[in-house]
Amino acid sequence: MSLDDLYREVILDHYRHPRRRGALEHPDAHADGQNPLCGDEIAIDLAFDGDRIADVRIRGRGCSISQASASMMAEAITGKTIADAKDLMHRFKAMMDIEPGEAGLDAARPGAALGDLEALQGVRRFPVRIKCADLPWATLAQALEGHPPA
Amino acid sequence: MSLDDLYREVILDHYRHPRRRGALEHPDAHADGQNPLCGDEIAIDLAFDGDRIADVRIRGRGCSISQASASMMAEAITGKTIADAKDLMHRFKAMMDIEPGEAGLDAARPGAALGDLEALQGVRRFPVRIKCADLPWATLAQALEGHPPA
Amino acid sequence: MTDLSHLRADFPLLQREMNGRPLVYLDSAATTQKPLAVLEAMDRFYRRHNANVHRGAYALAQEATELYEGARAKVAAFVHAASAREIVFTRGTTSAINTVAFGWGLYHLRPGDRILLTTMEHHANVVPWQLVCRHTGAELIYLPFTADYQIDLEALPGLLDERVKVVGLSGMSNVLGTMPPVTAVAAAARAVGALTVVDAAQMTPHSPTDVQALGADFLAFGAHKMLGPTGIGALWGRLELLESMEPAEGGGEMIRDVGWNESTWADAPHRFEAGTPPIAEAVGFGAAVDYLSAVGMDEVHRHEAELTRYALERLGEVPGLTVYGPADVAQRGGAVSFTLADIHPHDLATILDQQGIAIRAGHHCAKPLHRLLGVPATARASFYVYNTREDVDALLPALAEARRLFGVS
Amino acid sequence: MTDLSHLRADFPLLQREMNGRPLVYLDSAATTQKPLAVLEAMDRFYRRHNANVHRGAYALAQEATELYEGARAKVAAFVHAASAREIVFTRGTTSAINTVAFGWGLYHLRPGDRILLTTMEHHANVVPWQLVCRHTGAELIYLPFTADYQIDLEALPGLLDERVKVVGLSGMSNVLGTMPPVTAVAAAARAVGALTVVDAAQMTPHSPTDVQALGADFLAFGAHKMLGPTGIGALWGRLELLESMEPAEGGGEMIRDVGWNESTWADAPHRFEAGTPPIAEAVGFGAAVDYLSAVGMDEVHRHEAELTRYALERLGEVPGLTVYGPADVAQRGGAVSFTLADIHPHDLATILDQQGIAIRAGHHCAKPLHRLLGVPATARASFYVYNTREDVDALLPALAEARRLFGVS
Ligand SMILES: Cc1ncc(COP(=O)(O)O)c(C=O)c1O
Ligand SMILES: Cc1ncc(COP(=O)(O)O)c(C=O)c1O
Repeated sequence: MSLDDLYREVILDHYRHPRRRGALEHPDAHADGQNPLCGDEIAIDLAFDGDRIADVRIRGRGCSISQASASMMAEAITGKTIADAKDLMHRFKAMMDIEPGEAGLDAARPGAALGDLEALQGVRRFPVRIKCADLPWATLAQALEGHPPA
Repeated sequence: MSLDDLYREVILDHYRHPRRRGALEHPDAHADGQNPLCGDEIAIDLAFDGDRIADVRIRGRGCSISQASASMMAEAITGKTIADAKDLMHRFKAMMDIEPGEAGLDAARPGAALGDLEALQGVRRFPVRIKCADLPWATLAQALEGHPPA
Repeated sequence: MTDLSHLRADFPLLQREMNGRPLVYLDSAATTQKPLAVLEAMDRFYRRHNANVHRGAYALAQEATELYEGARAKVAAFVHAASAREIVFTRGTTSAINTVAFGWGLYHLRPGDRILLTTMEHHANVVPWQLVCRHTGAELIYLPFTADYQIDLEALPGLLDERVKVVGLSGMSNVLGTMPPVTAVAAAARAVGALTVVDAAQMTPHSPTDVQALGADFLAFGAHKMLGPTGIGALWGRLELLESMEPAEGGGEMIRDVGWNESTWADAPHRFEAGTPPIAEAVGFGAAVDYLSAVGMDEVHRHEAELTRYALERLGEVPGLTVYGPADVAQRGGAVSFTLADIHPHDLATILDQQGIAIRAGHHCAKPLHRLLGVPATARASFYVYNTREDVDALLPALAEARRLFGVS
Repeated sequence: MTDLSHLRADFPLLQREMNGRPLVYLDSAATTQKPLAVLEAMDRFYRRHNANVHRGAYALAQEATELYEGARAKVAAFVHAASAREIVFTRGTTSAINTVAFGWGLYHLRPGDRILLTTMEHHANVVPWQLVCRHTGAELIYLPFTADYQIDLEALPGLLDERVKVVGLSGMSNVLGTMPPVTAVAAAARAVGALTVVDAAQMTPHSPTDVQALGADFLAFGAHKMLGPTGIGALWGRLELLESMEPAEGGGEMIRDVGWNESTWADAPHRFEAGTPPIAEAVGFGAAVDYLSAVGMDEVHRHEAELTRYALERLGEVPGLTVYGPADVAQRGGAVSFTLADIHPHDLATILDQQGIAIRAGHHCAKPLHRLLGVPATARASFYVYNTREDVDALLPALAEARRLFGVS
């Protein structure tokens, strides 16, 4: 029974106690994401300090997977450079089979520290739910568009 | 082979030499009929003398069945009272299985003189074509609507 | 209790396993499964009688035309239309409502006019009207519902006046199960000169429909929610209304004559059926109403009412479970929406799916309604002729497992 | 000569007798017959995978969604679309053109703007534009054709200027068989800033379609004329155009968010697919393009060209017979329209039907064109992959019988 793999303790913890929840008064970047088919919503505020993501705030509603993924993502990218955050995004998408690439974790890469996000690997066995896990990341990609400015 | 029954000499004769063709300058009644599915067209002009159909003129384009039926109808109703023409219409429709009723001809009825129109009986074996035979009659019914005035 | 379980053998898909369990299909409000009689009717059409309709002077085309128009007559009889000419075949319920919105609304609505909808409408009965409002300057107003999920008839007189030209309401809510008193609303609408458009997507499949008795002006429904194929639905309309309407789409078959700059239209219903229609689908739709008629729509309704009563009872046993919809089975149909503690409906659906149970989770194309309910999503179990008490029973351990996984006490 | 006669065994309907004779089906321009692979794909869908798409969090719905979106990818690849997102599933060709007319035309056309069509268009590519002109004040102008039934490229520069916003033309005329140089016309249209809408109902079924090479902006085609089911067609459009367009219909599945008075739209292609789509039909459409791809579209085209050449030769032997359409097989497809002396096409069709031969008679949904041809109707024989030289040969004695019956010497 793989449901226990899907609903790991850490996922339910992030779902029930989402990290970095709220809004920034003057965000440097913002994006709204939505999965129109299930109605899940994510809003991301970012504050930059040079090329570094200094602060992250998340709002949203949805299933345990999308909300836990958002919470974990917020934790993981806070303090990272934009480049490292993008790197992490690709690592995550590779792990989830959303993008081609190595799913394994190469500790030498700066964006490799998936941390709690590894708990989302169980979602891969539930293809319908992969979009849920990806929603915060797709929203982040939107927020980071044009950052750093070319 | 029933095609010889369908394309009887008299039908082809009416098709090639349509009777009472043309227009009336001041018709007392007029109607345009069309079968939008095959494109056949009939236009009927009527002149009344009291309750009698004094003159009939027909224009139209279409298959041998619709055009022959129109020509035969024009001959058959000329000089008849409106009531007799309507009677004839019902006799015709009954013969063609378009309306319920006796298909046979009862010589005692004033509208019974189908004459050449009997030749159209062969059409009954070709259900797709019954509408063709009926088109002039449906148009006539339109032209006679409100005649005699109630 | 009515027993229709012998029907299950007619539905090949219900013999399937899902995730190692026998499939328990509880999503018929989204789409129903199809009996063999429907599949065979369509297959036979393609193997023996396929041709384009209305166009050919050859026997095969005549056969196809008779089957197509015969299906129209069957659907007309099923809803007690005055004649087959009152049935327009459309792509589905959504398309049928759009046909009214764009064929009637676009040409008759003006700034200051109002369209009255209920707050429990499916997007299919909201968005077409929003589009038409944008084009015409008319505005939408909404009839609320009461604490027991019934449309608020006391609020009706205050909203329904001469400014209202169209009243749109669902014969049964696909979320709440509510079956509003359509006849009373249609009569009130008529009294102020408004047309009533009934979204019968969830009504016609589940109980006898008599358009004469309803007193409405338009009724939209679809085949795939009543054992028929995808790709086809029907708009019933009063003939004189249909004859006065403009087509929403242009093309072949719907014309009387085509000039370079203008055209004239064929009579109803063909005026509204531009291009080659869904022919095999019509044949399948006809077979579906034959199947339902053979079961008997009263029987269908009784069966579902009993199942719904049982489901509400059993779900009532689950701690933390909230049902959204009327408690009184006499006033509701068999779509049962619920939430369970703080478990998101999507998670519930995944957990139930692992037990072979198919339920739906989400906003069910009724986002405005969910905003009123104060939840972004609900889980929904819905029933049809082939469902049994055992299907309902299967929900219980699965919901218990959800509670365990989420640590809900 | 290419020999595809082995394919006939795949088409159950072709084994039929008609009026005591083996059926000779020569009306594929109206609709084609279906191979077993297509019927089985749809039947299997209903028996194994049927569920509503995009909506369910359960495995069955996921299977249905993958089959539906997989069919979209197949159709996209078949016409060389840049991505599957450029394919909108519609009810058919007619619906696809209406989607452009009402989703683009209604919002962008103004008084003074022009739409340029050819005089050989099917009603499907005329009437939607007439409706949109009525709403917007734009006007229609027409590109004539030459004595050898080719569109008049010399007249094009005089008609195509900055006032023209849309150029609509058929990739192949369903009456004349003419295949105009779409690439050249689309380039000329682009040069003045006009969009090109290709009615490919008779093009995509009969030769390889490469929307990249064509350079047009929209392409409309339907499944039922290319071995697929009724009830479904496709609109290909450049993604940036689709993304800038408004939906022609409102409902579920096509929204991003629905408020009380306004809504926002989903991305293309779902924005244009309001309500439950024709799901099983999409699966059948996918199976049809698989079948055609396996035969090879070059092979399909070569086979039809050879058959058309042979048919034109044999029909040339019949005294009193007039063919309407280009004589040069390199510039035409396999729809051959003709008249025979003063025998009305409807009568011809009846006479041929008695010999088991199905041809079409009438205006073929091209009344303006027939007005130009000076005949109210024509008879039409049209070919597809399953037709053989023997089918053409069968025409000859039947036409002789028609001459005998009508006493044509
Ligand atoms: C050239 C052309 N365009 C459009 C159509 C319309 O196709 P449909 O009736 O499948 O919508 C047809 C088929 O009749 C056609 O031949
Ligand atoms: C109440 C209601 N109205 C309309 C619809 C739309 O039906 P369809 O998607 O078949 O067009 C549905 C089904 O989803 C429904 O439940």
